[in-house]
Amino acid sequence: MTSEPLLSVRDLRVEFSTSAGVVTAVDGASFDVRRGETVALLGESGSGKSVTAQAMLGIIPKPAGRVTGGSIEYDGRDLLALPATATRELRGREIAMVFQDPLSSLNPVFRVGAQIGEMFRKHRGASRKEARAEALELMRRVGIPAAEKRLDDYPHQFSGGMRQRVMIAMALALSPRLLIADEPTTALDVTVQAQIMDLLARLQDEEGMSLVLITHDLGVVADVADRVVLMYAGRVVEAGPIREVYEHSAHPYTAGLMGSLPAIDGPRERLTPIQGAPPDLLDLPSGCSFRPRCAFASERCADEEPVLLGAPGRPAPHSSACHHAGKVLTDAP
Amino acid sequence: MTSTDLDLTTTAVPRPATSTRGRAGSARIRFGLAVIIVYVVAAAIGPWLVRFDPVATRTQDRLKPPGSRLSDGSLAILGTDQVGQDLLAQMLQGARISIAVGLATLLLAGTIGVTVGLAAGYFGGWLDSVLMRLADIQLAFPSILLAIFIAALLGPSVVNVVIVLAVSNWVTFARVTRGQALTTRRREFVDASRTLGAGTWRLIRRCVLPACIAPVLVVATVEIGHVILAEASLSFLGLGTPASTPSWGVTIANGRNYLADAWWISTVPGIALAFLVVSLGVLGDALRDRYDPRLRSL
Amino acid sequence: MAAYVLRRLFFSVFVLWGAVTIIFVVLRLVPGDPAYIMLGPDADQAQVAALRAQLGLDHSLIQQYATYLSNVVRLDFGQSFRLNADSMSLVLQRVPATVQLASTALLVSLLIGLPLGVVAALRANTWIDRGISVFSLLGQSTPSFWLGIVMILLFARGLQVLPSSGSGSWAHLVLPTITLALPFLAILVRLTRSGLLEVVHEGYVQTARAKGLLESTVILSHALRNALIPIVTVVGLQFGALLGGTVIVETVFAWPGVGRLLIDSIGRRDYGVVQASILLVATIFVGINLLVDLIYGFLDPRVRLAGD
Amino acid sequence: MPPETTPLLQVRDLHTTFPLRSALLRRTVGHVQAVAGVSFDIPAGGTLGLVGESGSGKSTVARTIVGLEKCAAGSILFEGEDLTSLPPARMRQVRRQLQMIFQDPYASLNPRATVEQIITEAWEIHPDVVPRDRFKPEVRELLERVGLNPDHAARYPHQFSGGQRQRIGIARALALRPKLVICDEAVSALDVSVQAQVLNLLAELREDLGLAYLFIAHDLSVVRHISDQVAVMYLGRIVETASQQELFAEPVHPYTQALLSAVPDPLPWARPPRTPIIIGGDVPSPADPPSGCRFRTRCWKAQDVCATEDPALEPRLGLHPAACHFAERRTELVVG
Repeated sequence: MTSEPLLSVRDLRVEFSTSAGVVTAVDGASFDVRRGETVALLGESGSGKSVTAQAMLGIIPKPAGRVTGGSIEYDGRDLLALPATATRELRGREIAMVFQDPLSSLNPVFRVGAQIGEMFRKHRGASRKEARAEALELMRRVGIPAAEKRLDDYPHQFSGGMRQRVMIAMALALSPRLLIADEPTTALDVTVQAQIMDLLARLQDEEGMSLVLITHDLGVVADVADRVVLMYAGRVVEAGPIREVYEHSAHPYTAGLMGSLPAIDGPRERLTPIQGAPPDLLDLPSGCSFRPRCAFASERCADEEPVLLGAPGRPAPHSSACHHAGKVLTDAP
Repeated sequence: MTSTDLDLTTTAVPRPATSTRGRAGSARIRFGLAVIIVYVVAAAIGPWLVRFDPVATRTQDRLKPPGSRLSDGSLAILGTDQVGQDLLAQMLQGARISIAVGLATLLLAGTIGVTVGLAAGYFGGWLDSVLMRLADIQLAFPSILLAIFIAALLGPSVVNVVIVLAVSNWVTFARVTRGQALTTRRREFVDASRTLGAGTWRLIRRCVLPACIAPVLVVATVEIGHVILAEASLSFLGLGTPASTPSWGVTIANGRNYLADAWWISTVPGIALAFLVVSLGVLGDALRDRYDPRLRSL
Repeated sequence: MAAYVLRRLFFSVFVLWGAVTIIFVVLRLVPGDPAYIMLGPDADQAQVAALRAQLGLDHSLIQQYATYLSNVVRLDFGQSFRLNADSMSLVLQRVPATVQLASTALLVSLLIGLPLGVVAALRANTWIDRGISVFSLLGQSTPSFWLGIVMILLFARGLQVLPSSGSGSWAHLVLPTITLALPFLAILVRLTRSGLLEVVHEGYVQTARAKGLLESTVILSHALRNALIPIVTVVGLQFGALLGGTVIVETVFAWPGVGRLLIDSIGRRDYGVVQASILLVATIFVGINLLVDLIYGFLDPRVRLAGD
Repeated sequence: MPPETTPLLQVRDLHTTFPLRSALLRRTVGHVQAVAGVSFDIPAGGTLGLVGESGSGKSTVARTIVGLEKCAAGSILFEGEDLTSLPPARMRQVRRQLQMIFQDPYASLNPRATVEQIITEAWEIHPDVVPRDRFKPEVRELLERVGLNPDHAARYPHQFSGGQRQRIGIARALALRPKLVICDEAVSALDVSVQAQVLNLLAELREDLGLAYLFIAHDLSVVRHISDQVAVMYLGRIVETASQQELFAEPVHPYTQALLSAVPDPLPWARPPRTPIIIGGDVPSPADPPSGCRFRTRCWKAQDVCATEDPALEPRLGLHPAACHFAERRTELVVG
């Protein structure tokens, strides 16, 4: 793993116009994705994690959403400053994406072979026959049984897990250097989730690509991610190597999430949930957005928005956006 | 779990920032309502102000252009027709007929349609199959042809027009109500009421029917324009209202024979008709955008 | 696919049977003696008796229905007393003119309506979209008989560039086609616009963008194909309104088609011809809808493969 | 369980089927066995966790017990009375002691009713529970009980967050003072932080009101957290059932083992590395289940006998009941 980042998001701001007013879905998020590494982008509803992914790919739904600030540097070029044709060229070729719901993400009226093959036809100018052969090869690689027969099937004829494999095959078609997977297993059953996570990890290993896993589930990424970036109300609240962050949480939100999870083993204890409800983006509190749900909140948290700083007393890449990070670290069990 | 993330993007997209425009389509709703109120008021009190006598003929005042002075010294703002009738008076009378026919048809078609739709959508099974096949047959039969056929047999009269148009319009109400009843019946809150022990009647009254009101009102607004147009078409063909109660369609048909000498007889009522239908369309669209965007295909 | 075609064919036959039955029921439901109504007040007793015998009115209702059905199957709608010819052949003579008018109007609507709808959706909420929407609303709200008259006033009497009535040349076809096409075209524009707007937020359109496809490919290949699916059904149903519209347009422009024959026959109380015309138009409509269903099945594999 | 106490709920050989209609004439051409012979007991105050993936029939079990689906065969005994054969009037009396909390906090509340109307509907249907003049104070009490502001009774569901809505759903279920509450994926639609709040509330209510739960979920950690007994379902059948401690410590059915192995672990570093069991394929269609053992198509231990002989759900290896010919103890899956 080289330390040179492949993708570098700096102070990203994305706004959406809704019927109720303008919402800042991403509010100054910054993080890096290095070559060949797996980064988990973690957050609950309204954290802005999916919008961040859309911004990275340049597919923020227009005209409601727009990037209002910051930069997304990919391989030395700022994606936000490039002309639309240039970013379109990068999509699929360099940066690919897998979405949460494979049924709605595949076009219901085209055969899956054609949908995968379209990548080769449109980007590489391959013939119908070549594209078909490539699609078949990819379907085999992602573990779709009887791939020759299934090439001409439609998405509705596949099971949820197989559909997600088709999505992955499509994303991998042009060997991208960065794969973004937005909740790739949320719509799937546990046993199928295990298959898909296993497949993603294997493919990443083979391709040597960088992987951004967007999820709300702390457990799903623990085995595969190198680093984790936690988002809350459009901001990055904590980031660092995943084991370091999980075991030594330096932000009360991360600590709260860990305390909310029922364990699969050990003694059953009363859960220690986070108080209150996820943030209403239309009505965010002043200062730290997490303040109303936080046991550590002080006056300073209302006046001053905390910035992402190195977690006190922890090794370097671990950072937290909390005025009371030190106290959070010492108070944790 | 990411639904809020997705909601944010999907619900936000169809419209631009509405913060400057208030709630969806309120300007259009105000416009539509205003025009319709003017028509209704004109239809209600107009015939009292400008007397209309269907059997009067004044040959000396035939085919006078708009703005003419008539033999009795009155001003014919919109001119006169082939028998010397004041066109404005005739049109005010026509407005009354069009609106009355429209409302009566809607009431009849709506009652039948909502009842059938509720029964089909809520109870489902063979009842749904039978009722909806019936609706399919009705739809597979061009409604204006059915109307022409029935009207031809029944002969021209206001009541017959209402019956004919109601027969050809109930299906829309039935389909929309059925669709809504079907989706509502499957919602978890209906299941919740059932687990509390609520009976069928209570479920329909408390859960299903209230959910149908908004879409039915939207459909009614859109449909009333269609009904008024259909009434005018039938009357134009001589199959609608009789000559003694001249609706706009009758007046336009009468003017056809005098196009060379008196263009106004056919054109002016047509403009009045089109403007009313446009306003109803604007209102219907705005209501649909606000209350039920799923009905766009109507 | 075979099961699907069979299903739709079965339904078409069912609908035709329903249409025939509706005509029978309506004829019998109308108060008074059908023979008397059909012949009119000035018919003599012998004529009435003859028609009563022909219709089998002396028999039970079920027998009457059976007779009626067998007559319909043999395309026998009796003689037209007024025109002294077989009712069905009278109607068939008029079919080509109506088909010519309706198909030209359909073609014009599709060629203009679909692209306008796509443009409106792509430029949603701009002045282009608003202009197209206003045009569509006007097209849907303008009574076609009135529009026909206004166009006669303008182009035939005023500018004198086009004939006002009759048939024969392409010039004769222009005004009736525009009049007939406008409401249909307006609906098409609106359906295409809303249908496309609905699907552009679907996941697969996002996927298509994420694949790095050209925006034109995203819209015309991925989005439009799906948007067309619901449009096709509604277009099929709205085609009935277009066929109904031929009655009005043919009357206004004295176009020698089935619609005008129908109105003339109603005036002459020539009910054999009336029934034959209505059933024929209904058959054309059912045929078109069968075609639409097949297109629907072609467009949507979920429907096509459901039976397999 | 000691034999002298009658369980609150006894489900015996429950079958629920859905008709399968042909496309051509919409005739019934077959049946999908969504639930194919399920039996279990829930004692008063106890909690049974029912786990399974989609298509396992776990939600259908719940819906059949509360009467939302028709029971095709078998019996549902509530305090000894069989719900499948009771006269309607008695049924209403019995059924009200059995309430349900639904999955979707958005779809399960009538958007056109206020919180007060949602809760009092139960008392309007059963007028003997709470007299009309006591409605307001009782609603306030219930709202407080589930951790909501009682002053919000006049608000509409859309004015609440997901977690708060689920609390309203709980209040509604409690309005008839039930003895058994069925939680059908009651926390799965909630954010993790909120899910924990609702789980704690459910645990409190069980303690304070002596409620029994049938807790249905696909998340094994959640089920483990709240249940006394656990039953694992696959394609309409229970494949393994045991006490919570035993099932998670010593699962013997391959499916349970695979499920446990697939549970995402937020702290994998805290325990010795484990070899994950990843089973291939998807759950087959319940319309056409495999012969013999229903899990055999995805099972790594399957042999010929599995296709011909349906394994009975009976105690295996001297432990708890499991439906597998080749039941095997595996303790390394979870460090207990």
